[in-house]
Amino acid sequence: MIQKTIGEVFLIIGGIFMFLASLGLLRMPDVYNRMQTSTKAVTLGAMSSILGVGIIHPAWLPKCILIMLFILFTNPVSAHAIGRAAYRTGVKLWKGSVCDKYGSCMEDEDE
Amino acid sequence: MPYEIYGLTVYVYVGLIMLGVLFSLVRFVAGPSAPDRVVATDILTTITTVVLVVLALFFKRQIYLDVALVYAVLAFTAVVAIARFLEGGL
Amino acid sequence: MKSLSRWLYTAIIFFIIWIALVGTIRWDELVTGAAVSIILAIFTAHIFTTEGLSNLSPKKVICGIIYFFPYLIWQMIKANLDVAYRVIHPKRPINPGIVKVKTKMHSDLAKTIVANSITLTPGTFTLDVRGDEMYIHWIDVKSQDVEEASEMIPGVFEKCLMKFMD
Amino acid sequence: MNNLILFMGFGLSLVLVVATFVVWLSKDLLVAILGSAVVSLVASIFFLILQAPDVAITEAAIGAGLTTGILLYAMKKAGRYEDD
Repeated sequence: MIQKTIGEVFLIIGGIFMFLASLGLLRMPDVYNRMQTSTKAVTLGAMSSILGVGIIHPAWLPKCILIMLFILFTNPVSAHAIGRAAYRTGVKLWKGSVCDKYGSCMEDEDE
Repeated sequence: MPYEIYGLTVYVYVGLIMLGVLFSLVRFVAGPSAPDRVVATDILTTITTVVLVVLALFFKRQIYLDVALVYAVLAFTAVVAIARFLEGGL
Repeated sequence: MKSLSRWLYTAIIFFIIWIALVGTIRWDELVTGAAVSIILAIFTAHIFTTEGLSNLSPKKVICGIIYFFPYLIWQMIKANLDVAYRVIHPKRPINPGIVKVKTKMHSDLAKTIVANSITLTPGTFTLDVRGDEMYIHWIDVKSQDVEEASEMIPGVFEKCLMKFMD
Repeated sequence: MNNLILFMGFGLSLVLVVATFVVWLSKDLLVAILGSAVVSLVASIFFLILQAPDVAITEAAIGAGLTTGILLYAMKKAGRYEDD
């Protein structure tokens, strides 16, 4: 019983973080800020939910941990790939941005 | 009955996930540039993996976890392939 | 010698993944897994790793699991509370920008770990890595100076990683 | 619990329909490929709800991995934007 309660708490935490990730996707002004909020929150939300399922059914825990590790390793890599692709296709930073050190580096490469 | 009722928690949880899917869908339709849509697809992919795991919980069958595992690996390659294409490296 | 070490390392990693995927330990499955992972390792070792067996030394593995992993999880929880604050706040308190930092790590594996950890921790995410320079999008820029930013963003993890890597 | 799965089915079928409309109406073929990836992702969940995990695995593998790769390859040969 107590074990199911702990699992449900993990599930709810994961659900809230995934909801916040999508809210950030909707509210933030440019691609980079969207990626900031959504990648982090969705990674922890997904891991927390899957851990909750693993706690409710302890026999499934090894496979759940494997899925969690896959998500933990692959999500930052895909975020990094999308971010670099966005910069190279010429998506501008938000107008309130403070500095952009990456642009000069790209110009050096072109010459 | 192949599944078991866990009370209010599961209803709240599914509601939150469905709102998340809906917001990502809005960003997918409205996104001004292609990278926005790729980000939305990435988020939808991760949420789909979680939904597959939670469906395994609802139906109480361990074989459903394998679908989530296959999905987690392959959808990642799809997103990275599209990102590499946008970058011009593919 | 180097190539043998790389091949063995790849085969061991594939074999561990096989066991985790199959889930049961029976001798026929173990033999099949060993055969498959050895054959796959022959073809993929040269793109899978450059370091070889030295990545698998007990010190690195044990320190990584006991020392670095809980720290990473704790940083992720902090990052998510930060994200929650920024998303829910009606005025969107953001101050973004791309900064350049330098990392002290040398091997590719350590650089990958640092870059991925930066992506998962509060307010930063890695756009590109070139040599020992990293370009980082920071949601709340506190310093544009390279040295100071290097101390604030990757320095946190490097202090932790330096003790058992490189 | 049946109600719950029904509710989930309604929400996901909305996603399916909207993604199909995006594929149909978009002039940018890359967006159409992304839309087809989303369609296959939701179809995989539907096969799981209909209790066919083997079909769901096949849909996940072919829809997410293979189709995207082949369509990207074709798009590289054919050009990204559709002419009117």
